[in-house]
Amino acid sequence: MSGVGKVVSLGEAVARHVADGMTVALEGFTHLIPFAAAHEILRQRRRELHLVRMTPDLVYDQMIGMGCARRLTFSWGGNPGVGSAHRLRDAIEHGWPLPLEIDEHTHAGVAAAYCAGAARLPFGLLRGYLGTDLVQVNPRIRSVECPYTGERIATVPALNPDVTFLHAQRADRRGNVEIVGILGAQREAGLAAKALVVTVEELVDELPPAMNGIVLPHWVVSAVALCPGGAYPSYVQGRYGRDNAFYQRWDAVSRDRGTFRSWMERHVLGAPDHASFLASLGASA
Amino acid sequence: MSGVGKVVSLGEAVARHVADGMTVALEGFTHLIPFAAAHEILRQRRRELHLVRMTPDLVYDQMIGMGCARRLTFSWGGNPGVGSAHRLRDAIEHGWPLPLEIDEHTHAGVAAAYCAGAARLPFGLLRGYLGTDLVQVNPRIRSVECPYTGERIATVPALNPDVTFLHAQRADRRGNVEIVGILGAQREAGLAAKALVVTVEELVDELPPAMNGIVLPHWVVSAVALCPGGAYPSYVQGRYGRDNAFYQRWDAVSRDRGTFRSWMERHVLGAPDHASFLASLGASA
Amino acid sequence: MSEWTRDEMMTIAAARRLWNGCVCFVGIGLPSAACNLARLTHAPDIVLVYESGTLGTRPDVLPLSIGDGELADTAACVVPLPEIFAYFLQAGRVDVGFLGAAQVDRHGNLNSTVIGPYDAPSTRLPGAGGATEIAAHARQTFVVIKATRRSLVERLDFRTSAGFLEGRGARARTTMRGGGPRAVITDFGVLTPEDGSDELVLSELYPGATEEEARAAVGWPLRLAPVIERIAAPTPAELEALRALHARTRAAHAQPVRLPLT
Amino acid sequence: MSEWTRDEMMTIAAARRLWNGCVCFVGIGLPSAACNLARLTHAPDIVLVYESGTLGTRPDVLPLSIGDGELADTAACVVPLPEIFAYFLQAGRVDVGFLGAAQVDRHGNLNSTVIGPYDAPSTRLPGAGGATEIAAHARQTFVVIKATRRSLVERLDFRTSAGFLEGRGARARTTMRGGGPRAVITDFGVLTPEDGSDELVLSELYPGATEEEARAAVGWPLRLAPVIERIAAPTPAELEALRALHARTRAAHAQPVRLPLT
Repeated sequence: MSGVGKVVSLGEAVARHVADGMTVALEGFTHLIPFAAAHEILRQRRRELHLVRMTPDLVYDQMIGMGCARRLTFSWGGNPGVGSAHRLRDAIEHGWPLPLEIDEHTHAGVAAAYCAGAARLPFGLLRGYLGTDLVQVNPRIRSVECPYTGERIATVPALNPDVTFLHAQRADRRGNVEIVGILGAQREAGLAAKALVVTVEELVDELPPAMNGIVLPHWVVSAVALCPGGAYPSYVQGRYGRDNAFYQRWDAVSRDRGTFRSWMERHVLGAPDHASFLASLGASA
Repeated sequence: MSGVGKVVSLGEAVARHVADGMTVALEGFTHLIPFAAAHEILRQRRRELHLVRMTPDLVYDQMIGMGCARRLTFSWGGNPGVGSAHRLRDAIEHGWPLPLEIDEHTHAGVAAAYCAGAARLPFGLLRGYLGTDLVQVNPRIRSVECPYTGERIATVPALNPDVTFLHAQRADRRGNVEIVGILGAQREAGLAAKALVVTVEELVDELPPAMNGIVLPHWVVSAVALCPGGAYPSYVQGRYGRDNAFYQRWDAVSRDRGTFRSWMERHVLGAPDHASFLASLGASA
Repeated sequence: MSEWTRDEMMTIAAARRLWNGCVCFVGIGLPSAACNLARLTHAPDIVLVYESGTLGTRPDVLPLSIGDGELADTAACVVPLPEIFAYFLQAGRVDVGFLGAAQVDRHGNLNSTVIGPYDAPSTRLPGAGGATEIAAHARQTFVVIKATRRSLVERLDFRTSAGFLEGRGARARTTMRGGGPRAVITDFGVLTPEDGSDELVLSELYPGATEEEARAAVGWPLRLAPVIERIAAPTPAELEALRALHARTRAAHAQPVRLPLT
Repeated sequence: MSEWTRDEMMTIAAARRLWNGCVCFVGIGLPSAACNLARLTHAPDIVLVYESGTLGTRPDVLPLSIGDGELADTAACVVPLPEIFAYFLQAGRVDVGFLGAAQVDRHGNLNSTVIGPYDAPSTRLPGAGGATEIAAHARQTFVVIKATRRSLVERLDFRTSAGFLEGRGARARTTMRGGGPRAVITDFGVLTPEDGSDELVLSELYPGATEEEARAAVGWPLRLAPVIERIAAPTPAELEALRALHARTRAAHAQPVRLPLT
């Protein structure tokens, strides 16, 4: 398992690792959200995906609004600091453009499910879901009895996506990936997946020893794609900031089905790649 | 909970946080083993302790040989790279100087128990203890049935020491602690404890923001004591190396009850503090 | 500086309840403003924890999202999100959690999931996020909400997070470790739980606010505490610190983002 | 350089079984020497993982302990020990695990816990450490042991780690993910499990070793594989690399430690 062939184009990585009907996670908690990967999945017209993400914010608003998802596992779905995720709401409230099954959790529950997945345990434990109606509406939230105290502890089934997409600062030619800054549950989501694809701002020949820094070692990474700006409009610690104005503008773009579709057609589907997407926004976003 | 009063002498920290009969963990996996703290516990003649540590190597060989433990929770007890922990063996094989109850696990099991303790869950889960007689001799190793797959998964009861001692590179005056290098399960052992005491090589006014570095924030730390060389003969990344020759010499020192006792009387009990202990070795170790 | 808005009063009322050294699990919006205002005024050693994993952060401007880079830059350290929930929140290491909601009931239970039936919602809300476990495990919580009869309701459409459940000690009989809501901070004043019944009663009013206004904004028959405290108006120092914080934040968020490419 | 010891032959025989790019969970002593020898000769891209949490480490000298500073300095990164066991070993991300033991039985089960009864041992050994889970979850394991009738035994005093249990597919019927021991590397040659019975049989001999020597050193009636391979003697390049590694290690470990104080 040397690094030969691990560094590919994003188009190739998506073509190789995403098939219709798969369970796909795009992680990154506010920071390092893999927008470029999401757009490439849309360009390749994948359908019937089971999308997994703690916070299906703009990135899944776009994917769900374009009709590529049949199911969503999540814990919080909105536009952070702004308001509603309108396309997510439209799918749940009105089934537009397609009905969306939901598997709804809390942050702590999804985190425990990713951790269980990364450890290849069949379920995760937490003192969670206490006093909430979520346990009534989601039959996947269950419990076990503690074999020492008799206390009932909540359980969630492990999450093991077919493929997880992450974005990171740097990778080297062998496929080692370096991450700096807010991590969310992205390491766990990556380690839980059957395949892990990472887009990065920069490729270097060899990453230095990181001591206690965050590295995904090459032998857990399936593919690396160079994709500068790949987290935009979210941000990359030390590289570029979050485009808060974009998040605010998204409220108006996404509120109306037609406006949303035109925007996506023009900026995402109409662009051959992420660089073109970014260029198209420079003119008109 | 400001830092006032958190920085104390090691003698004061031990007097304040260790009482006879307590469950005490000294963690550090080869790296950052809190020898100075162990010696201070011996100087203060604590008795009937339940000692917890993944690898009761020289540090617990000394404590057990001096008769301060009634029970030991552990997963590997030897002199790493050298051979037996003779005092531990003598206690188990011959009850000298006192009989020792043992609660024996695997590394993965103790790790899961510390993690459960840190999360204040009553038990930890692992796909472990498979095909081993440990489950026959340790009734605390049990199992639960996965509520999704029906598979039986091993459990360990959470470890929540009354006090955990750690050693680290630096702390600041408020009690924030910085750790660099091999971590073992020391963070989890520290977070699992009711009180956390950390000896450090250096005190600084204020630690800089650490981004993804390892910090124990001041509000989880009960006391910090300045103790240069406090991990000797183990090591401190970036400060001093492991005294492998000491570990090799320990084999002869510890093999005989009398030789061991004289050595401890002279170098540990006969020294008022860790600096004197180190000085005494300079002359004769 | 002597004029102030009810929004400012809410933020300041929330900030005043925080003490120096307390560990706060901070949400975005008003709670973030209140916690940072407390840090910049009477509680310089307050510890701010955001669910994105930033421990002990000291941002100069307010984050728009819960994971802005400023939070990481100024944090004592950044830990993975699963650890924040397991080792810090669930472990009982958080003194105060802030919660918002679309609906609160008379026992301080919260709905941030859905208006209407779960399977056929009239309005789908963002959902629980961290709220359910904050409500369960923070030693105490403060709820911040603009009061109307649609937000302070007789009956929740969905219970996302637990307050005192059905009241009369129901919460204390569960395995929840935290003490539940100690204050519901509204735009007229503050409701606090009554001992014994665990029912939210009116206990504090802002300057200029009235009991009648409070009753009109609450969807259940609101009862009064034996003594209604009159909250002091914002001080000039509080207003100045808060407005400067908001001004810095607006200026920072208006900065265009420079991408490496464009 | 043409003379060599059986110890050297064991190390080299172990090293040769490792391939470029394989992920090894390394123990201290001979396994560490074998893995690093492989890295310095035919397998430069071998990935070495030590249970102390060092991923992808490239030490210049052999560690005496499993957590020497050299391992951290040269690692791709260092992760907490619980993650090594949960996210890497248990998750099935380790290709080869090395195991030593005081006793091995004919189905490759291991004892590193106790000689004599558990409650009244004649010799207390260090215990399981990482071995039980390495034995269960590494895709394959190599056992390294000096052969005597007291180490290769008819019956273990205690089963610390699973090989093929009672044989005949017993292991495959458990929830263990790993394939079990693929080779027991001794100081006369190598035993490998026979298909079907899962019994260890003699399949490889070092130059100069004999079947009689092997039978004399094994505590059960040793059966022979259909073909006994004759292992090639160490090459000059292998010997040179191994001896240089040991010499560097001795020199490094003889360096006195300088404490900040003394």
